[in-house]
Amino acid sequence: MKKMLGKRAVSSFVSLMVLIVLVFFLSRLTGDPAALYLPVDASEAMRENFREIHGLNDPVLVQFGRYLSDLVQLDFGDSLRKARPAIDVVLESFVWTLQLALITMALVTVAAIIVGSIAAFNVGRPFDRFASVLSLIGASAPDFWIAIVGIVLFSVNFGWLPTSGTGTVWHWILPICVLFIRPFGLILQIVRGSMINALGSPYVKTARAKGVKNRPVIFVHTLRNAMLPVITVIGDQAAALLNGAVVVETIFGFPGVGKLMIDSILQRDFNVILAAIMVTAIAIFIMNILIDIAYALLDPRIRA
Amino acid sequence: MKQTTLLAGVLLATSALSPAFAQDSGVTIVLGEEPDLVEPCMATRSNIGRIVLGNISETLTELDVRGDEGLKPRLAESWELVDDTTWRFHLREGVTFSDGTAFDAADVKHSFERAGSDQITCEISRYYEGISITPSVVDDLTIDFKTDPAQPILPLLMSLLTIVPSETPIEFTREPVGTGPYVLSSWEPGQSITLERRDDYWGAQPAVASATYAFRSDPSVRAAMVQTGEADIAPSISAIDATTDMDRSYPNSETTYLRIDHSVAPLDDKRVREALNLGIDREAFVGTILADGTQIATAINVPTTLGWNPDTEARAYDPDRAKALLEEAKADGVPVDTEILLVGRTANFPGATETYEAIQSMLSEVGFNVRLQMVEVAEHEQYYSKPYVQDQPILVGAQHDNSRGDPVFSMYFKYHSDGRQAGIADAKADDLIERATAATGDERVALWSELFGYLHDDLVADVLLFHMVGHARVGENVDFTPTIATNSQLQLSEIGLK
Amino acid sequence: MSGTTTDTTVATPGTAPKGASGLRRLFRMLWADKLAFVAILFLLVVLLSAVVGPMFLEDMAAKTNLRARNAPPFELTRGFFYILGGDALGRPLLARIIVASQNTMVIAAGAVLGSLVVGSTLGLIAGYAGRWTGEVIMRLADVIMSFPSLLLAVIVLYMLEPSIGNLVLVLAITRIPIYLRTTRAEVLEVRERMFVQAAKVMGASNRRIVFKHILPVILPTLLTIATLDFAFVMLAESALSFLGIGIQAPEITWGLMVSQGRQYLTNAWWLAFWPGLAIILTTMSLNLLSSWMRVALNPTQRWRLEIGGKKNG
Amino acid sequence: MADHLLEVRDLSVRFHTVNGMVNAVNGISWHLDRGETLAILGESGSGKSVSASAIMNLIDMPPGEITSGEILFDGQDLLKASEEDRRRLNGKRISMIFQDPLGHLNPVYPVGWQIAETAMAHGRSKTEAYERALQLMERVGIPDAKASMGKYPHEFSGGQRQRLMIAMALVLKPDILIADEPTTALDVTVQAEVLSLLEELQEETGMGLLLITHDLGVVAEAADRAVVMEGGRIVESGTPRDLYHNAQHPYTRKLLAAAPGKGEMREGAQTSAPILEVRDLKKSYGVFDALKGANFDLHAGETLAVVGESGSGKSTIARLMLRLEEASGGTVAWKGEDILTKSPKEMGKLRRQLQMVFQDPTQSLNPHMSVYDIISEAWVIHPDILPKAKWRARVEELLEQVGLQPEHALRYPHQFSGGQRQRIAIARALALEPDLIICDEAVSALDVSIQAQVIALLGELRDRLGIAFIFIAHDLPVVRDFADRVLVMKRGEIVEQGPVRQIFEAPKQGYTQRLLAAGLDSDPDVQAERRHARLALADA
Repeated sequence: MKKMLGKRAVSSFVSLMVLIVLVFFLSRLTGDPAALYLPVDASEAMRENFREIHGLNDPVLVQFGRYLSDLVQLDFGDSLRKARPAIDVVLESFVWTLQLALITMALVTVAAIIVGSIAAFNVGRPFDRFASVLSLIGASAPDFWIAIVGIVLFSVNFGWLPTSGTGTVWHWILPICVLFIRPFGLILQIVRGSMINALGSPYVKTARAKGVKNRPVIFVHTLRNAMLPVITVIGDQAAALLNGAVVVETIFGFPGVGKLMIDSILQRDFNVILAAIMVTAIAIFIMNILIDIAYALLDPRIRA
Repeated sequence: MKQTTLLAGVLLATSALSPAFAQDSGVTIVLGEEPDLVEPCMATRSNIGRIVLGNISETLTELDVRGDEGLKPRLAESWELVDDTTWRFHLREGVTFSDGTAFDAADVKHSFERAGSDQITCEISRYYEGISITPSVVDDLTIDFKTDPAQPILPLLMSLLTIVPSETPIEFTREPVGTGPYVLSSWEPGQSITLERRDDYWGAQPAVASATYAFRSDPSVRAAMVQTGEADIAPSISAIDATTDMDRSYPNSETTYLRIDHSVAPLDDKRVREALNLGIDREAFVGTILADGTQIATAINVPTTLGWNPDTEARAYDPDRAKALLEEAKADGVPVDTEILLVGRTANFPGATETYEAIQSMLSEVGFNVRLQMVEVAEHEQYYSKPYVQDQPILVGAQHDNSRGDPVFSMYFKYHSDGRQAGIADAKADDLIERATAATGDERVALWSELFGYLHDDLVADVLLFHMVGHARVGENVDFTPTIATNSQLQLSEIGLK
Repeated sequence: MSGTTTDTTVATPGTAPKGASGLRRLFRMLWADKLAFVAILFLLVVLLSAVVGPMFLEDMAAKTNLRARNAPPFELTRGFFYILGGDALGRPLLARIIVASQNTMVIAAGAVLGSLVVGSTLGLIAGYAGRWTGEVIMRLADVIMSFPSLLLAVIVLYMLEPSIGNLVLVLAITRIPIYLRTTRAEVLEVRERMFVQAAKVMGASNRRIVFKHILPVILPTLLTIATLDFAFVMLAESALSFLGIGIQAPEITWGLMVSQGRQYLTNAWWLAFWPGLAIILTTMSLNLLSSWMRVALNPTQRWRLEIGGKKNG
Repeated sequence: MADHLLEVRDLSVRFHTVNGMVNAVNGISWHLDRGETLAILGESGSGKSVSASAIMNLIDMPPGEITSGEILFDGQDLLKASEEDRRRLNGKRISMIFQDPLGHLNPVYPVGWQIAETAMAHGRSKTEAYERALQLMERVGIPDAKASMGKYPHEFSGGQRQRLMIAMALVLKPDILIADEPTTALDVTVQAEVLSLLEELQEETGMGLLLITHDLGVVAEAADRAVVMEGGRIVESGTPRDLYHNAQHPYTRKLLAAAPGKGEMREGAQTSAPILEVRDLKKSYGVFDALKGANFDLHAGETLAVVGESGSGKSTIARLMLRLEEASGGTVAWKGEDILTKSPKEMGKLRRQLQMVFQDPTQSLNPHMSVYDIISEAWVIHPDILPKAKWRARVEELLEQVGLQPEHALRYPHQFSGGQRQRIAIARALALEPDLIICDEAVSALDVSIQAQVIALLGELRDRLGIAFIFIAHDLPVVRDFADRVLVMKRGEIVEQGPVRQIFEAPKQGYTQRLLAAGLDSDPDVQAERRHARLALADA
């Protein structure tokens, strides 16, 4: 296990480095930040001055060297636009994303497991059909569409929930609901399939031959085995959420890293882009390790 | 991670569902985009200006946007021309900054020098480009600005210079200090900015005690927030959503037009340009895709601008004439069938895409071969500013904002042959611009007026479209009337409480 | 060793040879699952409109008519194609949805096909070639997966130009890792199966083993993923349009129509609703198709469909 | 009649399958008493396990359906009892163990807990359940039982896992234990041990034992009475001795005749020089030595059997010779040339001379290819063997040669039975016209009657085509009838080799003797002798 983690760390580090190099050079091909930062009627002298201040006039390789040497001292550079350390900006918003992702995934996991297990136990019956169709519809609708309809319905028409923003627990409900839908549908299907498989496996037969009751058969014998494939999918979905839920964050004015990333991309705020990518990549890496650990906890065969 | 504790706490604490942040005489204003900085010298950026201008920071002079008083005193009580090239400003006495220091001429000098410094990139310095301006302190409350060449509109320019204390370092600040009636009290990045009323403000105490700014990029969410009482003012919402009696429309000083690069055929032919103008049914847009109240433009500046020419008349929709002109040009060997690229910017204004689609459709109708391409802001900039892409004739749809009252801020950039977005290179236009810039009084008015007429009627410089209107949604608890300046500033002192 | 199967699954006697009756058999299996049958019918309609729709309706879908601006649905006074209403420029929504289906399908199919081909090829190589090659390819997948797709979209669409082809490129690249990882994992399992060993013993070349023996086994899994991905790509394209970096007018896709129509949600809901419904129905149909395929392509599950439509899923 | 502990009367069960309704069992009746062992003997598809599943309420409905009959336990009809009542019986009064104990143990829970769970499911306290679990684990002979309680199924050997299953079934001292093919996947020596254990436990508790098996040897060894099933019906019943000596039904007779190990042993005469010389062949995986230096020869047309228990390294030899894995050392000289040093290209050409038939024909035939494609693939790979025009005819010829019909060429593997599939695999090997065919447990997955047919086919091919065979098997009787020479392997080493008669009649090594003694014979009398021999060896 330790050896595997070590290997994982090394390979993730390599991937991260490649990623940084790619992003650094490719993003600099997408236009001059000066043109975006300054108003259209700014003079060439002002632009030149801007580039000079931010070191954008140096050859890209020199810029990269400078970036790397700062990076080893954990200096991620300053945001071009916000005149603050990029890492501060990123961490600030990442905290929001992290909470949003964790809460959402926790809810999704619990709900999908319960509903999926029940559906698997009632294959082909109305409950199963209903759960499948509902999750399908939810997962097929564009999320910005759901988000806006949600605001119009629940905030404007019914006045139950605040439209957007942060502040109280009520503010979290709509964004979480919108984020919930897609991973829920997906994980529900995986849980269902996996449970159906596990319910047909020989050890379930053994348990029934032992006289074990239905509930422990499902939730003790089957579920733990059925969770193994599910965990991987949960990991993938959580990773996607950690990368930021751009659409939801944009609509609900949620200060997460997804919105930060798209804004920095559109404004060519390179340091923030890079810092955001590194922070999320590391978070995803840590999450993958947690997934591996969960895997090993669930399945003794992997622990060896 | 304080949010987690908050989450737990809120379950116990929250009883009111609707968080109508109505502390006493506080207002919430929802804006489209969070400012990157709250830096006084960047106040010409609308997202910063709406928070800073007139609230945190003040300027020496101020343009009256509600009446027609023109330039009014603010931190300067009066000003005069000492000689041809020297302006003298007499400063208000007894003004203090929010950090407690007193306001004097040295602050003005520092503010001006700071804005122009090459160590930071303050946006407002662009208005002083190409003129040498030297401030010199006469006494604590008097300051001279010596300019070369003469700068007749220096007092107007001073309405853009935000004054900061002389201690302010020459780097971007996140804690602005100004003389205005409000002070920045908190900034939660990504969530809100809050201003508190100062007790020691020199002027009349505004009614609003504190203002919270929230940021939502989706216009319908902004509108919904005012509707549900989560916010009091949404200064810009989409015309589509502006259907309630809470909504006010206002001319927002933006002018949309299609910039023509005259150097590429067939757009170098005046008949072709005229056909472009005649082929668009501008009337059809008003009240449909664009809001009621949208004006058809004959100049790039709004009618309240100095020297705006009332004699130029918009070209009426005349598809037959347009077709005829094209035929004529074609007969003379002008390659009118060449594909013309129409570049529009996505989300430039509400209904932008539909507008450009309709224009494309109308131009195709009269026989142009137009391809529409909607692009994001960075790419748009590539088309809009020099050096131009020249491998095919291009029309760049753009929006220009000038609420400063004088066309000088527009004319040089858009029509002088050295202007970064100029589509023309015309000696007469260059000459008119240069002369008008140096002129004062009636002469200035006359020269601008001549230029406006020349551009529209003789050169057919571009396809002018509309003076746009904006929409604000104002909650029932506050009293606020948006003006032409609402695009760039939103003085809390103009908000009344009910 | 009567086997790991139960005594009841009697070895299938050699009936029903393949060939001409294959199609009929397929149809019977489809008929057995009514939902899947309807789904396929719907997909065929979509496909048909994608192929021939633009030919007939292109002009109608592009012609602005401000008098019919935001015309409400279910009124036939303006003609049949206004049955779903008109958009902000008064263009008939039905015609636009039909015309837009072409771009939508081209983008989704292009992206899915591209990522499927590239991803599974790389996955085959990674799974069958040596450890180092495999390792490098997997790291590449990691990099792609952590590369923000929005940044990729901006880079590609900026450096090249915003066109359908380039959008397909962007979407295809971002989906490659899915196929790559699945293919590799499957190959690692399938390459150990007996019939692969048997082919090796006969002296079959690596290429033959990969394409003749391994690929057909993992293809059903890949196709299942592809159908689901098709839906995912449509939604991703729609989200890109929403963020302003996807396909832009005057091109039309369903995603773009939803994105443009969303600002009218409160006063002309039909602008965003119909194209949204088209997306939902297509996605659902693909989902149903894929769960049907999972059964139909699996010889040990197929009987569920062949004994008649009592059960599915 | 009414006094039997368990009685099945006129039971009929049917299932929905691909081919419509299939009657799995059709009006069968049998009974079992305390302290008695009843064997249900049958081949795959005979329905032998169905009545057990019905007793344990393990038939999924649908697709299953019990159409008639009753199952009387202590006079009560189980089929009319409530689900909950039946659950209370399971594990407490009637227990069941299965073939494949690895699959039937839950992989993610410690075995101690799994054993204790039987007791806990029936209301015993946790402490009591765990105490009982520990006792039973010691009783069934799990070494270091206390520590083993916390281990997981994958950490045990196959035999130990079956012992754990038995412990799990016996926690509550049930009246009846149903054992469904309990020893099928186990090595012969382990099989004997497990059967002995069951017998001992039966004596201790006086339970009734229902033994479901396909193996006549198991019946001869363990059963008091037996019923023979074919196609869902009971065709015959009686004591093992009656059945062996006085079988009435043709099917029973066919089964008995098919039992291997009865025929003449071959007297191979080696005349020519060896075509294969294996010297010091080694394979190690890290620190584990799977093969510790094998030396043997093979002559043209000769059949060499390699026998040994699982993990003895017998399959490793085959895989190394065919370069499916790379050897760690040694040489394999084929007609004088070392195979192990050939380049991939040379090896590819050489492969047509060396073919292999695998254990599981379901796995070794590509399910996506038709029989024609499977067989003709040989010629696609080696185009010089046969011009394409002759493929069709040759495929048909080969199919006939292995006892199939020419029209089978268009079908797919899943449309055949197991024995037919193995014939296809053999035809595929023959297509290359090899000089040597390695059969890796090629008949062990087949039913006895089918097994006999396939062996007969191989023997016929050997005689007609002069192909040499290396016949890898764990089943000694099969080897006895078929091989010229035998090579006995244990833990990566060849412990003994010699002509078949020498190995079977005068084994020198203790291991070989134990192996032979552990094998089960279908004649109850012979088997009784064997048992004595086995016990004697165990005591020694």
